[in-house]
Amino acid sequence: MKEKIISEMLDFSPVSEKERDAEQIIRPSVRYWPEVWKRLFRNKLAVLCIVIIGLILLCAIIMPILSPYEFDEVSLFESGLKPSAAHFFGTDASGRDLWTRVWIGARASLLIGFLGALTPFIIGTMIGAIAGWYGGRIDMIIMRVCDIMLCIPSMIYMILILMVMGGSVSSLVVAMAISGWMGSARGFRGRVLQFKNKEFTLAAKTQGASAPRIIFRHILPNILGNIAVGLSGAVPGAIFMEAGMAYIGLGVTPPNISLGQLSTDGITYFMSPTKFHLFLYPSLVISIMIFAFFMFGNALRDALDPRLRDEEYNAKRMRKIKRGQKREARKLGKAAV
Amino acid sequence: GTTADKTSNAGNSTAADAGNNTADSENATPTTTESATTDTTVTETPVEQETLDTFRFVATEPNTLNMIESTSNLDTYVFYLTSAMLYRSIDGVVTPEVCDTLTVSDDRMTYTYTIKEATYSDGTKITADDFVYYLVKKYLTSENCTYFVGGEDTYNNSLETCEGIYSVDESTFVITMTSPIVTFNGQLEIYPLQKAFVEAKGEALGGTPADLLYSGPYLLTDWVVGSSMTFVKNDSYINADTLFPTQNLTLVVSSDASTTYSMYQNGEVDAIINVNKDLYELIDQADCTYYSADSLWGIEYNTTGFTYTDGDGFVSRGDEVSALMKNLNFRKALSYAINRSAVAAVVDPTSTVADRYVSTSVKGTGDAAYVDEYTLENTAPLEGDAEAAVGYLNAALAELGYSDVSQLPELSFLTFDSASQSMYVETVVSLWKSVLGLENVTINLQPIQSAIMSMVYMNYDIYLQQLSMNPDDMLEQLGFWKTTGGVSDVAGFQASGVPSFMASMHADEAYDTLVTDAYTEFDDAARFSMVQQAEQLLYDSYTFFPAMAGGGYYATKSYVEGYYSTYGENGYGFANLVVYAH
Amino acid sequence: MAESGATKQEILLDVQNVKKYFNLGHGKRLHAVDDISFQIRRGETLGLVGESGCGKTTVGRTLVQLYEADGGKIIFQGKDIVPMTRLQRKKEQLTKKMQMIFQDPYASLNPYFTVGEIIGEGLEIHKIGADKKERLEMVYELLDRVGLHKEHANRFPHEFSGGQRQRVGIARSLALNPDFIVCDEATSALDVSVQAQVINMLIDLREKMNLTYLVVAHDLSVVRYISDRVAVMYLGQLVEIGAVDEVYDHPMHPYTIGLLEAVPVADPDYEKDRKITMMKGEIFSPVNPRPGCRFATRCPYAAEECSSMTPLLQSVGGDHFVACHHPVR
Amino acid sequence: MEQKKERLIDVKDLEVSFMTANGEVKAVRGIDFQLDKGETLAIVGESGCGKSVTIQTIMRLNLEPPAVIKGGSITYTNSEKNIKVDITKLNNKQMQAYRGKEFSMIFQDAMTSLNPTSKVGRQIVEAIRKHTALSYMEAKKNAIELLGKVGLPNPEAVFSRYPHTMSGGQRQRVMIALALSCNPSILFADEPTTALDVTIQSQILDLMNTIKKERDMGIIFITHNLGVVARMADRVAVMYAGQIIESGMLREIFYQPKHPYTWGLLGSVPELKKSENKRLLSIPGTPPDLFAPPKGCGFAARCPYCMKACLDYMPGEYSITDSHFARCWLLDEECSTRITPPVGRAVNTGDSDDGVFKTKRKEN
Amino acid sequence: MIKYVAKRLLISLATVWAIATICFFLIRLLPGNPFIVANPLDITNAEKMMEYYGLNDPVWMQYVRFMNSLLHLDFGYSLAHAGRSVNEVIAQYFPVTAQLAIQAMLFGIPTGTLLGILSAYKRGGSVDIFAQLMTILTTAIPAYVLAAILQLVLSVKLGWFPASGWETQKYTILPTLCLSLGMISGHCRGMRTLMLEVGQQDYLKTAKAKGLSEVRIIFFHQIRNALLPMVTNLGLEIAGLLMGSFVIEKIFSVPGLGKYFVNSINELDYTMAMGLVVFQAVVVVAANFVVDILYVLIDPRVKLD
Ligand SMILES: Nc1ncnc2c1ncn2[C@@H]1O[C@H](COP(=O)(O)OP(=O)(O)OP(=O)(O)O)[C@@H](O)[C@H]1O
Ligand SMILES: Nc1ncnc2c1ncn2[C@@H]1O[C@H](COP(=O)(O)OP(=O)(O)OP(=O)(O)O)[C@@H](O)[C@H]1O
Ligand SMILES: [Mg+2]
Ligand SMILES: [Mg+2]
Repeated sequence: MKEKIISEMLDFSPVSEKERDAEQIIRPSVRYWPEVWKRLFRNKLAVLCIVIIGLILLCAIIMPILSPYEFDEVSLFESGLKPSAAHFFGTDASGRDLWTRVWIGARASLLIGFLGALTPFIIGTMIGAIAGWYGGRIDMIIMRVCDIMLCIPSMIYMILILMVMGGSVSSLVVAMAISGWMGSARGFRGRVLQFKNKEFTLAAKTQGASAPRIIFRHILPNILGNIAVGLSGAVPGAIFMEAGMAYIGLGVTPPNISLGQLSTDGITYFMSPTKFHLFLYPSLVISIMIFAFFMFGNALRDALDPRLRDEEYNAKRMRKIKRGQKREARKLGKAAV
Repeated sequence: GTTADKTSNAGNSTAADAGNNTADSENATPTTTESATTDTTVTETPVEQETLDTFRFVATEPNTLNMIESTSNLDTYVFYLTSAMLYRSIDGVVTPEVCDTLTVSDDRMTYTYTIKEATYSDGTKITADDFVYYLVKKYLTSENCTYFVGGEDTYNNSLETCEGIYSVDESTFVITMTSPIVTFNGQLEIYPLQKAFVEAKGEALGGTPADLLYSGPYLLTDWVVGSSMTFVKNDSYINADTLFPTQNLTLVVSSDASTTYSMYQNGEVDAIINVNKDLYELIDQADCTYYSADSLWGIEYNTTGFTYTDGDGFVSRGDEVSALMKNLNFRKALSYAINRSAVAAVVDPTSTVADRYVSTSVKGTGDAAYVDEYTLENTAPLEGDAEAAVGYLNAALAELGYSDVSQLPELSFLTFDSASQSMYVETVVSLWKSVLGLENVTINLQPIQSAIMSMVYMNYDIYLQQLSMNPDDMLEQLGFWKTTGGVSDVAGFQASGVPSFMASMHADEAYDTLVTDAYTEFDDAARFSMVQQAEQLLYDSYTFFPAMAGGGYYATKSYVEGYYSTYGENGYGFANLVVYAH
Repeated sequence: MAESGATKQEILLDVQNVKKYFNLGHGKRLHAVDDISFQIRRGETLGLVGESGCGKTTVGRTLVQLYEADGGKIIFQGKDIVPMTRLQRKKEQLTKKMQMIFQDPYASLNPYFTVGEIIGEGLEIHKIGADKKERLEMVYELLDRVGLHKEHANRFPHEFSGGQRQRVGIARSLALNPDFIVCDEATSALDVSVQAQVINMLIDLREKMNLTYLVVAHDLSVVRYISDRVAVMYLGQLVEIGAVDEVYDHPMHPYTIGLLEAVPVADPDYEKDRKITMMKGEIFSPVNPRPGCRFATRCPYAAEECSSMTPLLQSVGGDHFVACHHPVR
Repeated sequence: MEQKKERLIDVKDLEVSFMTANGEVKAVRGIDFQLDKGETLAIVGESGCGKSVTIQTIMRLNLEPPAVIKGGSITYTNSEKNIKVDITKLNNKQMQAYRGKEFSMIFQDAMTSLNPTSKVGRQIVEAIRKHTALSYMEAKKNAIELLGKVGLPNPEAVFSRYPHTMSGGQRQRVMIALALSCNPSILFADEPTTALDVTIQSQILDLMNTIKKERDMGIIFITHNLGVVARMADRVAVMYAGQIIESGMLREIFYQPKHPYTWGLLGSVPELKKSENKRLLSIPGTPPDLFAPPKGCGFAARCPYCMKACLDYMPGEYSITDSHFARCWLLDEECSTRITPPVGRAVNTGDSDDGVFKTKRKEN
Repeated sequence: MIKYVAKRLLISLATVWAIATICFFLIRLLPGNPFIVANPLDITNAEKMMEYYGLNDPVWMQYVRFMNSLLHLDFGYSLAHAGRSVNEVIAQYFPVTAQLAIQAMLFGIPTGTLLGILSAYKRGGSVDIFAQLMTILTTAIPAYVLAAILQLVLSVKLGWFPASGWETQKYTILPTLCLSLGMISGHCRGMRTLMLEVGQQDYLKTAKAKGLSEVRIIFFHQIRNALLPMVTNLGLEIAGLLMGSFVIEKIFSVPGLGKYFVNSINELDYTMAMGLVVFQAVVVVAANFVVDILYVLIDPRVKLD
């Protein structure tokens, strides 16, 4: 730019409009979600979490099939074995192979995690959408019901449903749905309200779009990010909830097993010199699982926020500059010596 | 303190006689020799050694301190501490406490008590009326009322008085029975209960320490439910200076094994009443003492072919299931398939395998236990017998016309949702699967109330039953299987509308006669042989298959002496308890 | 523009005593639009000016049925649309005939839709065009009409500049081939140079597609430039309405005068010599208003009857109406 | 020109960039301007051309990072207080003494610029006490006085009101009071009236003019509205794509604009007073992406008079008068293209040639 | 203001009534008979008790009775534990729960908030990383495992605190710590997000333009505004805490209401469960009520309506 401009270089002939397109967009087209994925996959921790979740999923699916043991197969004379080549995680008091049980349990926990997060969310979303969109009396009634149900301890729903339906994955999911829809209903209602009077919603209305179309085609994509983050937080929440219920004695009923159940059963061996593995492995797997989901949620939130990326970039840049300065200083110091 | 026992023992020869006749055999718990050794250690200990005035122990807290409403054994341990009794059993030795004399008529139907001067902690006198009041309130239940003269009338009309239980004067009262009963020796756990106090408290009775009147060795000063109970020595207690030397007791509640362990390890507590299987391997074995098995686990098969539904009353369970469960060979197949000793060891290392319906701590005619003196025949091997089991199964299949186990109808195995119960059931179901190839058994875990409800209404095919065994009364548990109250026939059941506990599985007139007659048979050998016959009948029917005796351990620190566990899983007792400085 | 011609033309929209109240709860009602009447002839552009919050947007939105009117009649092409049910309106295809251009070019385009999807949405909803491909062709044509390229159809709104976005908004409103368009501050969020682009485009389109506009704006010069007639609103009521030049050159209502005086003019010499009278005083609350002229609190000429009697629109000659007890001559 | 006033701000070749993960946004690309005491400089230009960044750089309000001052200097002089500093060299701590005291700022949206949970009076007192040693009561007295001065009725009551209870105009007055609280020598106003109604805008502009005269401050005024410029400014700088493409006295810019962008800008304003409607001049297209600014003239792609040279080389500054310069190749003496500007009017500035003015290239 | 408070109060009362009603019917739906205990010899006794307590009456009659007792604020006596009055239980054990909750809050909320502020202030710094790590650990490890670890380390190995029980102040430390860990991470995360959100606001730029120091901006402008939304969540949080954490109470043998509550439902102790539910409802509603009022008082933007 600072080069000297000499007259010979200048060509004062006019340029036609075609040659200089004023309306063109130079930057390549960016789609939101691909961009988010790209950002997500650039985050090493997120990738690690995805790998962990994938591994756990894979293990839960195939490990029980590959294992030579049935998860509920009692072997009275192999009681409480320590981990070995035959039993990777050892055996429990009845001689059942813990490795198989952990992965069978992980199946249940993952199922509870996903369904238990998704079901209340879907129900809540529907109800919240109705409340937010129609407003007025309907909204008031729904919100009041929400308030009231929020004040009732979820333990009551849980115990009630588990007692009536028996402890199984499906009853846990139902219980979670009944005790958990209020949160997402409130959240979604707020979002619908926020977007209801946005100009693009009104524009869609003037185009003749129906309420469901506006809610699900226009509003939903706008909050998909929040939803994704919320859901990725709700999955470990549901897994945890199941573990908590198991601790109270309301988990899935035997012979079925969940990680939460295994881990709460194992807690009694926390200080046991011989059966520590019964505590260690289930708790470890459940912790890793929750850790992975949780971190994934965090990473997703970061990926959804493009500001963060700039910030990280700048932080990195500043660090580099500082390092450079230090190096310079060192060099100068050496030179001085 | 031991001399005091001896004197009070000697001073009441009548009572001791009456007691010893029966109690020698029935009143068990640790043997006399054991208690003798304890005594010697105490006397040998140098007196100079400093003692502490507080004993802290982990135990389960009672449900209520309301003596009348209480239904749980857990409650009685507190009553032992807070109430005086007519007779007190210290480490297995029964000695009179408030009782001065007990005269038993020759026909063993009239019991006359005179009582000593004793007071409640508030200074009021303990009178004969207080004992009468307690007996009427507590003992005249639908089960027991028939034993007392006029008892039925009192029970049915909810009266306050009973013809057969009355006081003569302030220090004398009389019990008259309708027939002599071998298990009643006049030394029951009878406490004084002051009517005025009970009525003043109303519903609040026994809710908090203030809602209780104390006459026993300790006052309950503080009860933080779910956390702790604090006892302080009661100075107005009749034997205040002799029997219970330790000043304070603290019962610590802990429902978490590792917490309990931490506390014990830290020295926060001096003893643990029930070292359950989770704690067993953690705690120094030297500290642990075994106490005999007093709960019986067994597998109950529903052979009635009926079930109760709310709308229709008792209806048939469905031909297939009912025919299957009625098939003796099938039940035998199921029973033989179980390696009971291994399962017991796996489910609870502190337990023992059981093959009888009577507690092993019941003594026989000689020094040996009853169960060793009077054995049963043709019992299933404790290790199970896979071959025999398969044989029985095939026989059953042939009888019922099935060609393969997989064709059998779905059976449900009911129990309540405690960890051990469910583990037992899981293990057994898995064994059935591997030994018999039986895959159609589903586990039905329910909260305890619903489980019992389902059991009572016969909504099960197989049920894992846990019964507590009264070592003082071997007939009590045998009575469970008597066909009482016309409930053996379902028609009667339907007519009464009220289902009766455990009436379902066993209906055998010969058995009923044996058990009923044993109650009035005062000759030990004859009674034991009747009991043995009854047991054999019950066993052979394979309606209730004994499996495991939930015994246990208690742990005490080495510096504690005179503490022992009584029968029952969570009981506690003290014999001149001393805690040495450590 | 062609005022004289317009008078003879059919009345496209006849607004009679329309009211729109907002319930604020607790018995409070905000009279956002209170008894407004005007007519728009086919091919004509009516400008609606007034201060922020005076109810301009509410009028526009009520006309395109984003709000339900609380009273009065809106006669569109001879039919009163106020009492119609949703189904009837659907049958009348009112959404096709009446469209709206929104103020904020950023908020009015759904960021998750491509420009093609945004423009084509109405076509899709009303099932215009045989298939996707045909609709896409229509979208290309619309893009072309607003000076954008075919390639832009696959882009997302955030990739466009404000002016381009607003043109997308215009293309969307044109997609259904409407008769009547409400332009709600269509240019106020834009840069001056871009604003001119959009204004020019609106004018061209009006000519080409025989459109009728209601132009809502608070920029008086824009309104003057684009409209045939202008209506001045103050707190939910019309205070003056008439042909543009008439109203701008000979304003009669004190509020209109004040408004016109306050507008800064891009001419330093003019500004230097300009004398400005400031409007002072409290602004009247449109919540549960009392009768009387709503401008009375700020009016330099307010007399007694002004605060008790609501002035009605009265002709002050020809097409020029003023609602004032003491119009300034 | 009248008598030479004291120079407050001298910006030289200022370059500011934002470092983003997608690349560097060259928001300000080498600008020069000055501000004298008692003078109002208006900066106009398309949205995103760097107006706000420029003045926020002078106050060092941009977050650094992502903002980086890539080059140039900003010299602030105040002879009364004996200050002469290069602001770009100050750190945040040092800068705190200048903000509020020497420079203050009014933002566009007074609603979001005032702390919603703090009483407006407190917010003013806070500023006063930061820069003076006054006690709370004295500061409060000052604040109330100021609130009265900016035309808020009943200033005592206003003092303890919260921002949300006030109207937009009132809030903007509070902002002005806040900006004046420490008697700064320069006031930056970033579109202070854009969010307001014309009637309110008129009042605020009037107020600012009065205050300027009273205090003899320098004002830098950013706006889109050429009407407002005409009413407020002494000098005008027209910015485009991070550069000042034309700058001059008010009348020079309005009546003798030299840059095609300025022509477009002026030509696109619909006029309130004229009845005859001539078609508005508009500028087609969109401004360049500052991620990758063109190597030539930023305006070239949209310029109807675009020449080859415009696409290849950035035009230098061409001085038309002492105070007036523009960056356009059309002004080059070697350029033969002669264009009659579509806007402006001949005024007595010594330039007889209808705006078609040719001059020598400056070497830069 | 008075009108607002009165109206809130009325709504609160209605809410309590609605909760009590719903819970009454929900709890009655539970199958089983509360008087059957582990080893009953006589089911007729249980039946007799049902009769005695009127539990065989039509449900509406029981409901009327219940409502009547509710009006008299007398919840009666426990069915499962004779002699235990529900009111007394609440009076005795709620303070324990409250003490634990308050201690946990007093420790957890400021700590969490401070951590959140610090980690937002120096995003990516060491405090931030530590806070994030802690958040992750406390959320990923089940509470009962965490409690057991704390017990092992701080009690058995180091002997600093008693492992369990509720006697002197020393006993409260471990459960408090356990309970507050989750709170710390929750508040840390919430505060961090809010701080960053507020950090984007224009008025901080104004504050900076006034020449205020960074510390003052953060403390007087940023934190203050970030704290406000945190208050709204406080209602449910306090309420949740005040009902006690079953897990913590069980592990540390803390005699709190949480354990009581779970046990009462498990034992089908209708009167106890109902009493505790209604009490909880009152606590929740009251907490929300207080927070609502508080919010009006501290956030000038909230309009009374
Ligand atoms: N949905 C609504 N609920 C309640 N009040 C509303 C609603 N929409 C608008 N209002 C109120 O109605 C009045 C008129 O609003 P409107 O948006 O029509 O004004 P406007 O003239 O378009 O203003 P602007 O120039 O700011 O766009 C305002 O006081 C506004 O606060
Ligand atoms: N924090 C930032 N990060 C990246 N780019 C930024 C940042 N702030 C401003 N910019 C870019 O700097 C350029 C100039 O912005 P600036 O805010 O100065 O424009 P402006 O002239 O004030 O526009 P407007 O009239 O809309 O206020 C814009 O292209 C903008 O995208
Ligand atoms: Mg509007
Ligand atoms: Mg700006």
